[in-house]
Amino acid sequence: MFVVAPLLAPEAAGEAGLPVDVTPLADLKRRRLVIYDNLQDLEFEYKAGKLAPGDYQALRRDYTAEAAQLMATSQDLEVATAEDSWIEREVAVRRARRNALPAPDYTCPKCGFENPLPVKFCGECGARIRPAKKQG
Amino acid sequence: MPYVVAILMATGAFFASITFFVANPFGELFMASTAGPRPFQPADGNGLNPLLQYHSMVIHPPMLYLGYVGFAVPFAFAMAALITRQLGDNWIRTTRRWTMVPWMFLGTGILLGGRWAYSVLGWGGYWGWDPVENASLLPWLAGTAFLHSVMIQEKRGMLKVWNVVLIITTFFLCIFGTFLTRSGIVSSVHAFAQSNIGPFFAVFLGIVLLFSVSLLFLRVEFLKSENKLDSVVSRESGFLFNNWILLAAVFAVLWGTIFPIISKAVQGVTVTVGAPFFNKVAVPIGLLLLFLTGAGPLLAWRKTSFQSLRRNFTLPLAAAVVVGVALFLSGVRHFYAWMSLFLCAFVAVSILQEFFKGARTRQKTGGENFLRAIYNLTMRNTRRYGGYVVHLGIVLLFVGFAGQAFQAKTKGLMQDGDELRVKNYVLRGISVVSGDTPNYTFQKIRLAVSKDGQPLGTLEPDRRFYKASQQPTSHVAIRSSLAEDVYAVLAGQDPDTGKAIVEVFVNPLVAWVWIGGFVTFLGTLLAMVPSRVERQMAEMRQAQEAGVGVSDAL
Amino acid sequence: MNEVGSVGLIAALAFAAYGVVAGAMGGKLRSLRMVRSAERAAAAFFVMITLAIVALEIQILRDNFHNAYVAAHLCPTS
Amino acid sequence: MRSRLALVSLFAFATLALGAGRARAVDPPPTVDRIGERVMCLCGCVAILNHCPHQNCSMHEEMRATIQKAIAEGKDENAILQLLVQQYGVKVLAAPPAQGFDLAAWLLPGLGLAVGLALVVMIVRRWRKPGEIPATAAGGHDVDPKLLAAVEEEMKTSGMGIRK
Repeated sequence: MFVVAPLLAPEAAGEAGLPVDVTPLADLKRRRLVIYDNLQDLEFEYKAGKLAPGDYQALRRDYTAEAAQLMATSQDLEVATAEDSWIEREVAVRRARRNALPAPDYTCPKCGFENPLPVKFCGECGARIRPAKKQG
Repeated sequence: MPYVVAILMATGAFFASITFFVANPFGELFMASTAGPRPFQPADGNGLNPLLQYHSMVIHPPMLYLGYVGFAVPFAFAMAALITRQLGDNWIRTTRRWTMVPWMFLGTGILLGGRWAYSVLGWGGYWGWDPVENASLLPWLAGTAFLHSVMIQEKRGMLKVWNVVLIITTFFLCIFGTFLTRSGIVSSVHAFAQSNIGPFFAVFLGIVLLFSVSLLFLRVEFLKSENKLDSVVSRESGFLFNNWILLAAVFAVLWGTIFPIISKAVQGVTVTVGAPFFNKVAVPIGLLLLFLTGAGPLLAWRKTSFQSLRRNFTLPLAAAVVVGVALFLSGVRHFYAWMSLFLCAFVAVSILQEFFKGARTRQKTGGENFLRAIYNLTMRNTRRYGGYVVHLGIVLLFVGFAGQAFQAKTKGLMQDGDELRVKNYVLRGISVVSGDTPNYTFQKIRLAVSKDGQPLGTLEPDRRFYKASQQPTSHVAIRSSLAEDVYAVLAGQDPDTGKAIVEVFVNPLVAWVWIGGFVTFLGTLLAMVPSRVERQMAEMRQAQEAGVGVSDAL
Repeated sequence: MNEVGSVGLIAALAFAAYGVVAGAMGGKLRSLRMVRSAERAAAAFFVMITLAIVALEIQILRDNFHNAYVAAHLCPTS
Repeated sequence: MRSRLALVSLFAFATLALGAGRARAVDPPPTVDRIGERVMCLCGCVAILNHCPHQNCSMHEEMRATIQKAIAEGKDENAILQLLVQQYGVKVLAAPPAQGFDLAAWLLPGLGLAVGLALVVMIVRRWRKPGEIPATAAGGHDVDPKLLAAVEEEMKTSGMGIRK
């Protein structure tokens, strides 16, 4: 009973319960945090006298550069994601607008044939057609 | 999580079916009779092997077992991460934590086993390189290698594939150890654990290996290294050397353990590979490892210039040289023991230097007093300083190991008033007592111990004869001090004179083995306390997970 | 008692087998309820194994020598 | 370069020192206890002769007597071991003899150590392959100040990194 009970319960929303840790942005951020941690250690070791000044400066520069590189990738990615989401949004807006418009009616005013596709001339009698708003 | 559960349950299913179908402990005894089998209940059992009737035996097997079983968890997490391709940060941190727990239990179990051997077997030592002892040491060594190389992955995003390999190896060796113990393919003092489950384990081992290695191959592209090595002289390469030595040790011990089987297969003769072999092979490896224990933490991450090296190595090396010369002058001529103590001094001073330098820096910047600074230093990064405490424990262990070289022993026939001399100790027989308990009969000799004429109390080794199993055993009497143990065994009775045969060992520094083990245990506990940095990472992960969850839901 | 132990073991085996399947399927189908079910199966596995161990332990403490394992390893005085 | 030299020489010193330990072994006259450490007790206890846990073990006494007798005859350690092998078979030796196939037992751990070292050296070299060092190491001098500011900002908000 104890084991089967969850199966009978309604399915919870989506995959929130299954952790995902490798989205590109999150991974970049994680790697930066690791570098900050390394920098902190480096600073401490230098203050403790474990590192020669030359080593300290070179390493510090390298770590900072690494972090900057990751930051740059991250920002590019953010821009790209922002663009993507803008495109998505735009598409969604247009799709919504299109769907909101009533579908035009291509019924031939001359012979009364209901053309199934948007056409300029009637498929049945060849008379010119101007799309009209469908009624009722 | 779902795959973690699946993998763990697969392991569970294997062991449950072995227990149920092959070695069921709920089998019943029946007696054949004319009316078919009849339930049979003997009046008395065979009794537990008398050698095992000792108090630390209550805790030693469960500890080892927790270790063996516990290594299934990191394995399951690694496999699950490979299956889901979620090979970021989460799994490696979870895995590291879950490796430390079984590593600690396994180490403690091994040490308690040594403690048992020391106080029960009566030959004056604690480690005999028995196949089953080796089997427990192997996953512990591989786990140690993993706990070190995982740091490179967390700090620098390197060695990702290698770490998975180490996890697989560790788990494999755990199952292999069980296989060695239970299948009886090698002869061992632990033969009491034998049963007919060997072939099933062989098949299971094959499946584990095939599954994990092919999975690793399928996912190799997700385990790309994030960084390159900056310099040969760096902490990274220190860890590489550490892994090299540890795995060489695993290989050497494994090779020696299974060599009798190989020899049997190749030349048809079962040779014995015992303590003399392992001592010769393992001691140099152990000393190299000890050297790295001290040298590794002195190297900086990424690259270390000669100037930095000099800053860090000068004091420990100077201290070690002083100790080395002092030892030589005081007459230590046993090379390995001398080398071991020399390196112990080097490592101990290098670790103390780390603590001291760190604390002094905190004092300067934060204005804390020294003790407070040490405390804050440790709690800010429990992993590093917990690790140093573990290293200190290892140093103490090696001090204890070195003492083995100066063991002294004598054997003599004793009776009331007889004296036995060993080193500067004199043991004088006071009385011989015999007695009877429901479980065993015993004979006991009381010995008055004195050192340089100073009385130190009495030792009462006894000999027991267990009625159920018809086996005699001896109970060792030990007078322990930090410097040396006096260890007396009542080995038997001389048939001609009727005198008691007493063997006496003086084992220098043995106490440090137990102390070192305890310090290692404490250090591991300390390393498991979440530090500030780790808490921050955990918070970030939670926030990130919540974010991912929300974006997926939208 | 031997029956209890055997039942515990076989139930544990069943739960473990179910746990493997449910876990793998739950992961594949990304079904939260199946995953929950697998986790509970793991818990049930643990309980059943514990039951079997308790059953064995009781026999050991009661010196029930009808059990082959107890007869092989125990005697009443130890 | 100097630091690498220093490390390598330290390592070489350690290895050499370890190797030197072996050469110092001198042969004192054989005793029952010394030989007892090198052979197994064959009573079924699977322990070194000196470490047999059984009391009044028949095999134990017999073997020790054999050794005692051989010592009295003035045989040296190797000859006594030979004698024991003739009497009890090769499994009496606690470590395989260093000859024939059994030599493999002794050589392989050393070989493993050497192969491991070679692998480590190879990996280090591959990692250090010139031109494959990430651009960050080389381009560390001219980092976009905007990025740097962003990095510093993030460092501050995450509570990590160098505190000024």
